[in-house]
Amino acid sequence: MDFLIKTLGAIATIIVAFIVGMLYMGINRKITARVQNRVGPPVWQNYIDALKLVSKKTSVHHGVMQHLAPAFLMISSMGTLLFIPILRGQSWFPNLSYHGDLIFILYFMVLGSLGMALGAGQTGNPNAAIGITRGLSQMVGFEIPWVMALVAMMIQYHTTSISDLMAIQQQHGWLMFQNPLAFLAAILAMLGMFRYSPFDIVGAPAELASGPISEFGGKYLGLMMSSGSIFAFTKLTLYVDLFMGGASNIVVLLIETFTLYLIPMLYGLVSPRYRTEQAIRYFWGWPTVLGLAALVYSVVI
Amino acid sequence: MNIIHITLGILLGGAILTYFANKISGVVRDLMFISTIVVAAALFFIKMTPDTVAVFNLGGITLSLGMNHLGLLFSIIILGLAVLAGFYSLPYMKGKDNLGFFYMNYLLSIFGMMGIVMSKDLVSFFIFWEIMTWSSYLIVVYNGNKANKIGIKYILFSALGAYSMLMAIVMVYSQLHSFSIADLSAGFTTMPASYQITIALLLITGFAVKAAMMPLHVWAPDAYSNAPMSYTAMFSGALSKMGVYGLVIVFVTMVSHLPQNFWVRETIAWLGAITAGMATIYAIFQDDAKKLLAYSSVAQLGYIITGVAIGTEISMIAALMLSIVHGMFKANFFMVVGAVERQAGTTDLTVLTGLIRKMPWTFFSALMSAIALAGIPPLVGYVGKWMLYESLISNGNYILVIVIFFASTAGFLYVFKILYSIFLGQEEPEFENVKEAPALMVIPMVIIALLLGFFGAFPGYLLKYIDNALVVMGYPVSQGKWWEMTTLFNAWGNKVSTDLIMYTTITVFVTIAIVLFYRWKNGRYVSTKDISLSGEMPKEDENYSFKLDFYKPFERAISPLLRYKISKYYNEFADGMEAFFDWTRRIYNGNAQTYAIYVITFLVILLLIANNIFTV
Amino acid sequence: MEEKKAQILEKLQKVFPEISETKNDFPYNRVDLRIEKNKIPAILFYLKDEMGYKHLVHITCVDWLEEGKFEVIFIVWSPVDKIKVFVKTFLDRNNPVMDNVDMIWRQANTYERELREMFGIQFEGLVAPKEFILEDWDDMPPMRRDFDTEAYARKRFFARPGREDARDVRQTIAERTGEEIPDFAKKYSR
Amino acid sequence: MINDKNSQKIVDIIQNFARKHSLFVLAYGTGCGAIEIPPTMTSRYDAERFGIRGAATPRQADVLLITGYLTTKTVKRVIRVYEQMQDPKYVIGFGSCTINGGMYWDSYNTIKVLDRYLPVDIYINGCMPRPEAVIEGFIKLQKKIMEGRAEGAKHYKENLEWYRANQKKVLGPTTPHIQEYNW
Repeated sequence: MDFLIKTLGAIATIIVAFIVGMLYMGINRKITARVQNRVGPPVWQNYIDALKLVSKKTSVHHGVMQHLAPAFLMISSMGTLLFIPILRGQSWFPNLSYHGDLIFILYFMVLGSLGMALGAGQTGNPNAAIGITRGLSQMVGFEIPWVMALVAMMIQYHTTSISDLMAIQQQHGWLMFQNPLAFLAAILAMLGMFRYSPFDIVGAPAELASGPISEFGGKYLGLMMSSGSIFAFTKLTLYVDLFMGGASNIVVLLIETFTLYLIPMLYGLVSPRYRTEQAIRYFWGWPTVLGLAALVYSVVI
Repeated sequence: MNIIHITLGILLGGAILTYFANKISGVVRDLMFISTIVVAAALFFIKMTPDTVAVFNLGGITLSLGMNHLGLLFSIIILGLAVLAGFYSLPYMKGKDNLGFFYMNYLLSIFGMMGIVMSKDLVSFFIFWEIMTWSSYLIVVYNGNKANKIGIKYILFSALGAYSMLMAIVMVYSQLHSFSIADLSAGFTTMPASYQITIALLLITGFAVKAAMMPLHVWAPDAYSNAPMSYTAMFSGALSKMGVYGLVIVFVTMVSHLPQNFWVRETIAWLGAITAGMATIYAIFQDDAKKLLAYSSVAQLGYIITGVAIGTEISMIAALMLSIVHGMFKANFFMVVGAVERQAGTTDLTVLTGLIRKMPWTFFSALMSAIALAGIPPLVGYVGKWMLYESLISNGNYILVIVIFFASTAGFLYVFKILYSIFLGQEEPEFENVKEAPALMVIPMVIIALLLGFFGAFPGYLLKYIDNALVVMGYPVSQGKWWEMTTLFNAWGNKVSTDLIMYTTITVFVTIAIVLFYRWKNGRYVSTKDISLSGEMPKEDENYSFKLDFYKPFERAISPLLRYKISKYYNEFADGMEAFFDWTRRIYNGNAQTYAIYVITFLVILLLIANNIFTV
Repeated sequence: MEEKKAQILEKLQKVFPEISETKNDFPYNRVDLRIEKNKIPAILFYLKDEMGYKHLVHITCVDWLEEGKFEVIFIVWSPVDKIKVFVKTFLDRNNPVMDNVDMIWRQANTYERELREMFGIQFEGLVAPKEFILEDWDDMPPMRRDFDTEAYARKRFFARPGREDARDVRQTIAERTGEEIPDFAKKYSR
Repeated sequence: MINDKNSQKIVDIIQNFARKHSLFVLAYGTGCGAIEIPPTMTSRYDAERFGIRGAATPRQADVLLITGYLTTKTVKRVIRVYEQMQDPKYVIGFGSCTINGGMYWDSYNTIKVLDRYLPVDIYINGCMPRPEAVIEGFIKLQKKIMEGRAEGAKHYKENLEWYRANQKKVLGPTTPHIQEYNW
């Protein structure tokens, strides 16, 4: 019985993440349109897109790795979601959040990228491989400030568990005020994580014909879109858990995640695209300095 | 006559017999070789108990051997890999010249390694160390003239290590009048402080050569990539671990007693981390699969060295865990590259392409090794890395953890590069007729790949042995404190449940795979030539796989770092030495009168010095 | 400007007495000269190396169908003089062969490929892929004036019914303006 | 089980609704029509409010937009791109050149009638059609999709020999670049 309830809870979590993530992407498109003085698509446009892609009558693949690439992607989006706490101090959606810690999640988030990279590599499309190499290079870039921010938090409160960090923030106040430098470094790293402008070098449609996904169509693309939206929600929830003390109910969670989501979105709206080495150097510049300062701050305090 | 005699006897006898069996026929030699390994390993694992002791008397020198849990841990790596790589070796080496010699050295190096982990005194340790070094040197130069220079580099560095080790042994004897390792660890604190630090540093130098620590790693990439791959699996997987074994002993018995102000731990830990970082960066830009993996080995050994040098309980667990796991996945990776070399004829990453449909099982094992190498859950590679991070963070090495993390993340780059270049990309007519490797080569690889998954869910089966080894070294029992069968704990009591991770991964993967296969009939396989590239279609002789300048943007981003390459300094040093010796040659100008002047000068100087010395 | 143009022609005529016809009374910076075809590489070399005409603007061709000749025109330009020199030569229409000049300017290769494909002029020693713009072309080179493009289009492509009354645009203009179209132009206008 | 026509119909309606409101357009920029696409997509006319958005590769696209005359050299690529698209897929012919050749009616290297080579769902006439006309064409296509009449791909599959023969006639007897269309 307990197992059944937990399974249902996990499925509910994933469904909520899917719905919310898709909605955020739709709002993103709408806001982008308004900024460009357009009417823009309705906010539910992404659901329609996903439904259409999944109901395509045919879809071709170039081999088993490409066929399974969405499954790999889903491991890191759904799996990570299950291992982080969604709401604080409630029996809702606890999932597996006591069975993994921050360092584990850091690595678990990468599995999907690797599977996706291999799937895209198998298509034989040179654009896909170029996009992958850009994406991996960029990942090396933004992981440095991101890890620095996380390590700063871990050593400030002597825990690597997300649930513990949330509980501690209940007593001491939000970490984004307790260690603002770490929060800034993490936010700058988040710009790279979301891959909006100016860091959309992976799928740059103008140069690479949408990069890694250029050979994915139909159900593959639909599943990858869904995975992307779940992953977006996962990352936002992780940020809320880490820096805003988690949310006590779903409405607060939505408000907080959306506020965070506005940052990469609005930054992207007014930015052109970096070259890859510029992006890497960007992350190894001020974000890394901020991360180092955060480390020093948390050691000193 | 106990199991130690028997194991070593079988290995040594088997080595000699294999050499002579080569004169009879190839089949006999192969049978002799593989039965030696299998029988030795089987007897060892069935009969060995951790407190067996044996004594050899060789013409006045007494060699005392024994087994403990630490040795047992390393013998598992050695013999386990030896069996798998041995079977792999048979089809891989088929048809090459001089195989009796190769197999003899192969067995001798196993013999040497087994001797090292069983040595209880420094003399036997040194003897077996030299046996291991020389047999591996002979295999490195096995591939012929091209390998000679590489072999010289290897043997020069090994000699450097051996001399410093020998010097340390002499110093130990001069102080303690005993070669025994037990006496050394007991009497180390009684030595003068200058002796302590010198001995420790000399021994660390000796072992760091084998463990390929920067700046002593220069031999490793060439030597690893030039030996036959069936041996490199052992070379990188097991033989380099002998350096780790030595470092573990040094750090546990000696460095922990040194005064804090020597910074030995910190220096070595930093050297290990820098090794990891720099070797990873070099690995990213290699265009040869063997070279790439060789640099990757150096990088992985860097993590292990860091873990050993930090020396807390959990970091030691992490280092030993990483040793075992690195032995598994790197041996597997070298076997994969060997299989590709045998079937496709090259290991050049710019030439190879699209082998996944030709060699699916090889790809499977390469994929599993890659995930383990990158330290991604749910495979076992991440258990060691997780513990290493936890130990570094809880121990206060914050900058170190960033460096290690950078190396680990940058590791994804070369992992993707090697997998993509060999197995993915567009198929090439040149590799049309490539077949899957023979079963004897595939089965060991798949076994290791499956083991990586199994231990990922149940790391306790490995940690149990590590725990026993740590207890021998004087650490408290770690089971229940740091780990349980399927759970890992860190210093602050946070945990990771490996089995749940594995189950979640499998559940999600299988669910989505079912969704994908449910609509299977609307999917269709198309060849890799059928790509959407502005409506253009590659012709038969055109291949659009992305090969050259693979990580050019990354290279541009880190170009300031790449300017410094250690081998450049060694080369400059070598050039300088050559010039120096060229100059000294002029002293011997062949004129008898000049020699006479030299002799007289020398005698005068000697007299002056002797006068001073003996009058004081 | 005018003196400069005259000087250029004078100088060239001194070196190349084979120059048969010159013209420099254009109101802008243009000088024309005509020379026999086997002197073309020599005069182009001379223009480039001695007189500073280092820029090849274009190589083009005029089909003089009635005379049975192709006229190949090389246009070169000097950044110092700011004058374009048109070097013209006639080829026999039945045997259009001349020397390759892409060792003087590498970009000549492209123009020569185009002329080869569109007019069928053969440049001796031209190393270039067979096809330039057309793929799998099996008819007469299409820019020759005796190539009937409408007939070819009717033969090769489907035509949607309803355009049978489509006429040559020049005919319409001629009717509107009362202009007379010569017979040869009618015949070969397409 | 309600595995009858009715239930099938409901699924169809849902799917058609999704297809109608989510058209990923692969604009094959031939001829002068390519310049009409940017104003259609961007602020002034904003085709995205109808769910029309650009796709970078044929694998992701639903609509192939042929924006003007097609030379024989291009038509080879267009056929290939069309066959790389995933079913269901639609073709929009754009401008009079695709309808009857337009001003290139006697050219030796442009095709005159697009629907002989590819199944065209909607023609938009004009030389060139303005963005309003383009959007009007898209809305017509959406109507057709909702009514289930936009079955160009099915038509192509059923009459493949006829299309192939036409294509071969214009591309020459050897057309090595065309893959077999066998799904």
